[in-house]
Amino acid sequence: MTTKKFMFVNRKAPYGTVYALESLEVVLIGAAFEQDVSLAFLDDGVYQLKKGHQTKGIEMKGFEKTYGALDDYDVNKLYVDEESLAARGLTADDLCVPVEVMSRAAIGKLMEEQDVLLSF
Amino acid sequence: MTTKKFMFVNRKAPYGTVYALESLEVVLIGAAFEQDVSLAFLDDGVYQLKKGHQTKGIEMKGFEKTYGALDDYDVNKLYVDEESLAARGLTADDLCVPVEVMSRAAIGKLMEEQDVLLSF
Amino acid sequence: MLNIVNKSPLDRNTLQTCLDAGTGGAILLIEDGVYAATRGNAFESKLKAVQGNYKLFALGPDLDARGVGDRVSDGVTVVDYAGFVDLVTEYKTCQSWL
Amino acid sequence: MLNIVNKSPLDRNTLQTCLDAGTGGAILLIEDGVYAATRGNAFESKLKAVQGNYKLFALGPDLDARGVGDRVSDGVTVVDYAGFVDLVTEYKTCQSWL
Amino acid sequence: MKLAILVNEGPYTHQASDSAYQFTKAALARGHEIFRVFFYHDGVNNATRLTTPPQDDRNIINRWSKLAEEHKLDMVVCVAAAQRRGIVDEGEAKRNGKDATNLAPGFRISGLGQLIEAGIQADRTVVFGD
Amino acid sequence: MKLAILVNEGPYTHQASDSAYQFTKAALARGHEIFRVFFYHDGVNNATRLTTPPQDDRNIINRWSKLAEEHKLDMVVCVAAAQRRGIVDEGEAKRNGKDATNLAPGFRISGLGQLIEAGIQADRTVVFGD
Repeated sequence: MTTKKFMFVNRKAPYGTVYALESLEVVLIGAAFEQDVSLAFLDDGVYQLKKGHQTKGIEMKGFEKTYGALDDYDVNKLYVDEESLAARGLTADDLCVPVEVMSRAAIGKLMEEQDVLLSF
Repeated sequence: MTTKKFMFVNRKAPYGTVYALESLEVVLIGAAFEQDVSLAFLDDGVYQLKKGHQTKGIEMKGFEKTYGALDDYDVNKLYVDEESLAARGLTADDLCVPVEVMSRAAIGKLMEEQDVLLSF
Repeated sequence: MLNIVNKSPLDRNTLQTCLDAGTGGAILLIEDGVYAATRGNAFESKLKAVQGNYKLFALGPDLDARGVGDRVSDGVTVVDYAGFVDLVTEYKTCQSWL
Repeated sequence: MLNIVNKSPLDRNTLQTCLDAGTGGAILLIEDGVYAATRGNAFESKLKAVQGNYKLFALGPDLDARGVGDRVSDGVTVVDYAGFVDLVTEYKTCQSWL
Repeated sequence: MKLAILVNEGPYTHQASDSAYQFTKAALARGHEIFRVFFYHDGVNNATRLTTPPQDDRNIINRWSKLAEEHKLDMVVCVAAAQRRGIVDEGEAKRNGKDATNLAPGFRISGLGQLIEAGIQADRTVVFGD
Repeated sequence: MKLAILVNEGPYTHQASDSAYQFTKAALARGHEIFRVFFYHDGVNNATRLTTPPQDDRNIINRWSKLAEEHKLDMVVCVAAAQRRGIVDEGEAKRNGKDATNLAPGFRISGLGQLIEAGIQADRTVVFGD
């Protein structure tokens, strides 16, 4: 089968809407297709990776652990926009998984190299 | 029946989402209850009143005329935020119905006088 | 009155418009709105600037879900759903800024 | 690449982030995104500033629906749905900035 | 105190329905009366009995149905919004020639007047939406 | 050229489904092949046959069904998203013990793999959402 470069672009906060969770479901399914997969997190999307989700009080299923499991699926290209982090008072240390922090322009360059861009 | 002050707060552009249309449907039904009704338009909500909607190309039902019909239902307190108009390059002359243009703070004062605030 | 804001201040203009309207009373941040009440957020100074005009609240369960329960800005009171109910009854009206 | 933006620039940060990413190529404004292409809009100058980096397009049917078909900013090309399709095929990839 | 609740978004997609549920439950626990919960816009999608969410997640629809049963809540789905989105009870199915229904227990379909009436009768109206 | 379309929002609430429909129609008119239209998130709500929109408005669901019939479109509804939101065909009804179905003609329910496959097979993937 053809190998294509897929990027999943995440710009929305978790729990307020379902997009972050349902985006992860696509990523996990996509991993079985052995494509070249990466995830980009910009704007409020960086909040998805903030560690320490405790969802008991809102009675929703937490999905922080799923980010940690991505590596088991050989999904390990996680790019995080540093401007988005800074504007939210966050650093890489606040995130639940190892990521590559880079400038918005650098993420833009990676976007240009993709074959398929799915945004959530 | 008790008379209460109802304000419908509109902050969303028309057609991109259904909120503007469905908000109007509430206003029209509400008119039958003989309450003290007013409508506030802020942010992209002011675009709802921009005259000259031509929806043939997107095959949606246009509802510009409904704003003109509000007066027949004795709904004639339409408050429009002047800062929102200015930021969008619009003036009262660009709108499809007569409105009262006022400052954001003045609209805030009116909000404080309401009994029920429904936002769309 | 009670102003309820459920949007992140860095994604939407909702909270800014609420502040501009200047109704006074209280602001309760819920759902993605709670991010506005976190230390280091770019909107923090704007919220701090209006602390004399509003009582500021944020919903604890929403803060915790998002992993930011331990970085609530000074001057913001954390409430649970029962506290949310009490705020609604305490103020004459409430507005959800959608 | 083709950047597709469907949000009003005064309501959300979507278009700003798209510009910051600086992919080059083209930007197509659709749905509520078309407001960014209207004269007098507070975002107009930011769009003007990047005209050297992007080809700028706006969807005509969406402009007309909103009553702003007669106030499109200079430098923005109006296309119909067929033109939208042509842009998608012309660029190697497209991204919808949701 | 008498409270009215307006839910403007569907289940799972936005948190609005979750927040409205938690608020309603807390208000009942505080001894308040819920005059009505009104479902509008995509909020009508909270009233379908056909959902099967993942077993490790909450069941938003059943949760509302159960709360309604326990507290005799009046949960009203806007008929116009329901018609646009395909939420149907027996009466609507007959009227509009539909071959199936999907309304969940505890919900009833009625007009927008019920929302205005709730606003008039309740001491507070709280809106949950996007 | 071979195109894949992803629709992330339901009918009427957001314009996404309208835009996707107009785009798909225009692409077909231009002679392109539509490899697949995939419905995800609230997009699955485009696949209910139970809607009755106002007579002076467009019927979004029937419009998709008709386009699919005319052009033999493959319109796929994500099963996980459909289960959360109550979109059900005969097989799903049996599997999950539901007493009704609501899937409209021209749609089929399948897995997320169909979306990835569409991305691989198509020359372009276009996303319509909120």
